[in-house]
Amino acid sequence: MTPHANSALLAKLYRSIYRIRRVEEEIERIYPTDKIKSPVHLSLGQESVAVGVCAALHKDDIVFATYRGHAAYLAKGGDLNRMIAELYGKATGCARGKAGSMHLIDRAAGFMGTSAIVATTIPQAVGYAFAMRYRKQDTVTVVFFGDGAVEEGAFHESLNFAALKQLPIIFVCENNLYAIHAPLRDRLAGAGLCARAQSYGIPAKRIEDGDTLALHSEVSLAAAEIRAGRSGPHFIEAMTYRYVRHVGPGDDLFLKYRSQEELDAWKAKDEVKRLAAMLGAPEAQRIRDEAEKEIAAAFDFAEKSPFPSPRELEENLFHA
Amino acid sequence: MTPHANSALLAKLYRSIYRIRRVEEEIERIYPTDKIKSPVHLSLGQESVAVGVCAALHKDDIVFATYRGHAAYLAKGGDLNRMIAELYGKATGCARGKAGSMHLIDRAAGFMGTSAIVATTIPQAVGYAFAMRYRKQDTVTVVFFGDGAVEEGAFHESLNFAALKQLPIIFVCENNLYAIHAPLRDRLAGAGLCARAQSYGIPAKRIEDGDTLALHSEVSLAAAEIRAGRSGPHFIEAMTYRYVRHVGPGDDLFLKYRSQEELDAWKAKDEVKRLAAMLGAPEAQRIRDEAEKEIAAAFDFAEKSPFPSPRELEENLFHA
Amino acid sequence: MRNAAGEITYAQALYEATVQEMERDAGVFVYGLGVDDPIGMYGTTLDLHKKFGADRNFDTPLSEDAMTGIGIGAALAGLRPIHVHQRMDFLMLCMNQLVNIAAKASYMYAGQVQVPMVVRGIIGRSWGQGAQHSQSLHAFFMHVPGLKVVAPVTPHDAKGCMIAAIRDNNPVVFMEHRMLYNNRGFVPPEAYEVPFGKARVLAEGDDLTLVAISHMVVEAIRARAHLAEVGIGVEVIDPVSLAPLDMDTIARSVEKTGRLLVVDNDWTNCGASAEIIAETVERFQGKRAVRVARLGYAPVPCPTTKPLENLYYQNGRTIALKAYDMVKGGVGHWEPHGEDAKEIAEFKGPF
Amino acid sequence: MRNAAGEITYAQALYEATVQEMERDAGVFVYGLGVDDPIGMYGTTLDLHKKFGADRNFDTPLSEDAMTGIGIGAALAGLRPIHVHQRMDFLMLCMNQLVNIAAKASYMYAGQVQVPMVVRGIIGRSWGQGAQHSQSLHAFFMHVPGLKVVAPVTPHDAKGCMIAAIRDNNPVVFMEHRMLYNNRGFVPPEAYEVPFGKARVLAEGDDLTLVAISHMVVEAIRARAHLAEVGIGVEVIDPVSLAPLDMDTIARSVEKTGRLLVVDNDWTNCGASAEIIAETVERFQGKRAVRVARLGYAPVPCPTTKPLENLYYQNGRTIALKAYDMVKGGVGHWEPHGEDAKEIAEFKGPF
Ligand SMILES: Cc1ncc(C[n+]2csc(CCOP(=O)(O)OP(=O)(O)O)c2C)c(N)n1
Ligand SMILES: Cc1ncc(C[n+]2csc(CCOP(=O)(O)OP(=O)(O)O)c2C)c(N)n1
Ligand SMILES: [Mg+2]
Ligand SMILES: [Mg+2]
Repeated sequence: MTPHANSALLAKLYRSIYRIRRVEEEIERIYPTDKIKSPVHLSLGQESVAVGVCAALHKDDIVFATYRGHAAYLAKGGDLNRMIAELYGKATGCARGKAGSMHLIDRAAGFMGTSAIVATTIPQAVGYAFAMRYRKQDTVTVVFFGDGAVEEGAFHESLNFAALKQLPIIFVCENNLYAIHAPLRDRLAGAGLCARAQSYGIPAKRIEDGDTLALHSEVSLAAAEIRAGRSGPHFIEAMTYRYVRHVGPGDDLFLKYRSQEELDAWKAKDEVKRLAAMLGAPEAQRIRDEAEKEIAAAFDFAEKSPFPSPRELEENLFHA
Repeated sequence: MTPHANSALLAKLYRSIYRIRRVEEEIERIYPTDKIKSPVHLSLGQESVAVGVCAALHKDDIVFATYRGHAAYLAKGGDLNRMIAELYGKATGCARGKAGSMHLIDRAAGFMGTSAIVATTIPQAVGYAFAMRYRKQDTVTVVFFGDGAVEEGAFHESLNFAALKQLPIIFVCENNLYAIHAPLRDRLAGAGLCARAQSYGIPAKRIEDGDTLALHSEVSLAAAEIRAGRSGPHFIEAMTYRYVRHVGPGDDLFLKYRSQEELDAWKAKDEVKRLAAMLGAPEAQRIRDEAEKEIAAAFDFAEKSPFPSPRELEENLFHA
Repeated sequence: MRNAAGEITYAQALYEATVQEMERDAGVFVYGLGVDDPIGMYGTTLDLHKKFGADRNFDTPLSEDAMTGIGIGAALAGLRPIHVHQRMDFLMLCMNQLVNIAAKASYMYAGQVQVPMVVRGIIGRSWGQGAQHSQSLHAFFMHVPGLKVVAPVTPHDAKGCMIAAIRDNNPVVFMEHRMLYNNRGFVPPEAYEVPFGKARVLAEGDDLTLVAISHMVVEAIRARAHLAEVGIGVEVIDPVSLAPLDMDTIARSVEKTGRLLVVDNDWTNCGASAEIIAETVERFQGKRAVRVARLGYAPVPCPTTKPLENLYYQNGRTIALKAYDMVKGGVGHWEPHGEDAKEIAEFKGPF
Repeated sequence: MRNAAGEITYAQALYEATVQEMERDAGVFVYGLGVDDPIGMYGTTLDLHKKFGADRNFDTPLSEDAMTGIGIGAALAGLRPIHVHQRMDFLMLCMNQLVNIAAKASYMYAGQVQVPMVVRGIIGRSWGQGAQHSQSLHAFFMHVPGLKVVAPVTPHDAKGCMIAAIRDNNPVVFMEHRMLYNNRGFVPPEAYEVPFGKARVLAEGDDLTLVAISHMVVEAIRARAHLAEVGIGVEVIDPVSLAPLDMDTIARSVEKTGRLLVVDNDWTNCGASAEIIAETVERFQGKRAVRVARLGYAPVPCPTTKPLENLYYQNGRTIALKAYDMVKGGVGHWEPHGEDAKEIAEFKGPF
């Protein structure tokens, strides 16, 4: 536990993490109704990574993420109504229903999008960071990706370039130990993820147990160094765990690629509960009540919104 | 200088390196006649890497290389007549004139080919090594590539897989300090090439000064370990230097991307001269005389060979 | 697996072909993301590692580019790799090895090497697969000499093409549409090859030749039923293999009908439908006036929301309407009714 | 640079366009392997880093895949990257980012983002470039909605298209043929745009419409001269932009000539030539009988040896013979004589 955690920060983090947890749970609940006609890759269990990291960023910092992007979108300040509407395929969605859960975006919040092809947003984030440096801005780009993305060549090419040019970017690897059903040890040779980044001279740090506060303070430090022009890229390996299946809601222990014990051990250190306990009951309850209202309203908004009209099919291919 | 170098080995190495040096020089000499209608990426200055490595291999070991592949082809035992004929575009060429200098092959010699797209033979070599392990052979695959190839994602993906499966392969990076005109320091962040390989848990060693004997003994050891089933992949960074332009014959100092001093320093430690000196005059002269005859005959063979017939244009696309 | 009629599903047919070839030839192995996981690629590779050992059915890192090259290298060494991709879209990471190496190795080395490799790509559709999980892109592979491309539609052809692909000494891109996996059909239990370059006339008719690719064959058959109600006879052709492409069978049919409609499971621009139309008119010009048309994906990326996704794809009705127009010369109005595709609307995974 | 007639080379035209746009817009930058080296990409990017700083013209690691994504990211941030590739063949490493991201971002995000990026690809030819250094592959980019594709042939169009490409708010694949670099032509010194989607009628004629792509335009003009000797009038059309494609201009010409020959600098199967033929016949069917044909690379990888390389490509004579056949209906024999291409035989680098 970080000693510097003050209560305002705690409240902010709890608000963020509770909201995401409950949004994901609501999606799970609604999913069997088929109103969400889209694959959803839920962040249940992994919320703390996005929460800890994004709470340390400024509004005009930029985030890129993956198909498992609900948490990062919300943590960075993405509009909740438009996210749920997007899942429902509605015209009020953040991409007017054209993109679904796997491709969220909210430019106003600095959330620049996600991709369903593993590792593809990593170079884009590096390019965005390049543009920041080009324009001499003191903003930072953060890119979230899974442990599987590290196996793609694009990861290496991106890190090499970011390090060469000392770009303002923080690479955040959400290491949830699996790529779909494949454990990391079957996919990755050598000394681990941080060693990869270090071979490019990029400072790398592993944060255990999905520790929200540790992530927050690590990213705060890294971002401050970057903004001050004292460092180039940073790499963070955030240990975390997915509670439900790779895609879609519900348990997958019956597939036997992971164990009940492993899951239980991670649930025992659940960050939503931990932050609630640190914050104290009355404040936490107030935050929960607020969130519940907002979430209910968002699903209601989505339900009541119209579908896009047929003429939208061929719109937006090109910009004038 | 390695203490174990015996005179038979020295003679073998000198025969190999002198022959390659002279073949490259002859290509340089002939080139302005336009008989070779093909880009040639000469190995002049870099011969010792192929020579030291290949001399440590068995005939049924397999080598993959790059467009700068004359030295590796010859060092592994590739047919000289068919190589020169290939450069001349003749039907007696090792690929019947269809492939040119950039794509040499000699299956009988275990030389499995090269590619003009940087880094592309690296995964193929890993796949070949996979097949050796699959069949429980005690052979080894070697893949040569330049320092530039390390920047391609395919390099990383290949090393990761080779290390994961502990495949019988030796990665030999010919670090000639440049990719065309770009110095390595402008392209590669971090602690150097060996660190890259080590991050996959692959033992890596850098050999300075193009030292033929050191390369020979290093590869001998690595190959023995692999054959004995005691190790997976090895990585060797062979420091070397290109005497002439990236492509085509002749000097390129006027382009000013590298200096006369740098070139002179490398020429001062030329391995062809060094091995000759170690071997002693009479033996060296005998080897030179033999090589000259063979080379003259090869160019003669190429000159006299016919071009492929027009009907070959559409042959060999598919195998029945 | 088989029911009383000797039927199995498309997915089971792929599994059966793979097992039989792995039993026959110790050099055949299957690899790719997820092939040895508890889902086993929709059952098509389920537990093959238990049957044949972990060397012959193994998961890989997420490294499509190198893993393609590794398959090529293994094939150069004489093995017979089958590389499986959960989506065709991921093949965009493999283009360098497929286009620059696999397609060229035999020719470039004057036949001294061969690359007997099968690249299985699954086409996603429905349930919000969206822009990056629904592409087919077979036009790319057809464009490049040195690759073979097949897109079997029936369980029978799935098995026979898979066996032929594995035995083929050249790189074969093997396209599977996820919406076909649960279709059942009679499949002989023994091993057999469906030869490449032979199209199938699935149904005869005199008024219009309807060539359909991959899953669009299912919709073409629906369209034929619609059109039968108004007395229009449609000949439905499934090319089965796209490279080589059996233009003779298509031309023979067009000779009879004088009309050719090609429906692709892909965009039309520089697509398979352009190729088939161009080749057909080159053959018939000066001999016979033929009417031709193409249908395919809407010329945009695939949207996720259902109302737009429905418009993005062709279906029995849109095909029937186009065919009606071609036969009636644009005169008259008609609204086909009856059953629409159910498998699309009902699909809910696995993904 | 300019001679008395105001002429500069194709390479100089590209350089001039780039400099003018870099001066106009501080967001324009040029990157790619070798762009700041002493050769400066055949002079097209020579010393731009000295003029505009190292941020705006820089070499990269050999990392085509990520460097494409990095360009996309910079474009998403509002910059205007120009990514240069010494060979189109290397674009096979960029397909994932180009096809799955660049082409789709605007649509997928309902127009909220744009990717104003230029991808310059140079087509290699001659002097044993061989299988992996001679491909064009524009059919791939034409196939995928969301990309623009241009292939200017004259110095004038090279400059105007480059300026238009840089100003375009969408990803543009910009194809340059190495054999055009030394061609000279009049180029206005000021900045101007050549609009995409407008084909050029380079020469008029009544007997046959000859559409040629990229360097094949040069050969088409040679073919026209051959055919003029036997009284056959050829209308030569350069589409300039391949996506969007100006089918109206082509159709107008075919309306007049009744014959269409498309010569591509690529394979024909699912190629630009298939598309142009298919679209043309779809338009004319029932209205007018037209004769059509396609020519392109031989359907194999490019061999290096000169005698086979010569057969691999189309040239003024092979095009003229095909056109002659189409006009004369295959009757009679003719052997075109006269000058052949010299730039090919004489080319000796730089590579
Ligand atoms: C390039 C690519 N290859 C394969 C897939 C299929 N796929 C989707 S998610 C996934 C696992 C990714 O694991 P990881 O990066 O650890 O992220 P996680 O899902 O665990 O958050 C795979 C293999 C894909 N989408 N893209
Ligand atoms: C994928 C790819 N990108 C770019 C090129 C162009 N190119 C040819 S050789 C070369 C430099 C390679 O340098 P290195 O790997 O160090 O080998 P060297 O030529 O020094 O032996 C480049 C960039 C290419 N052939 N392939
Ligand atoms: Mg993971
Ligand atoms: Mg080098």
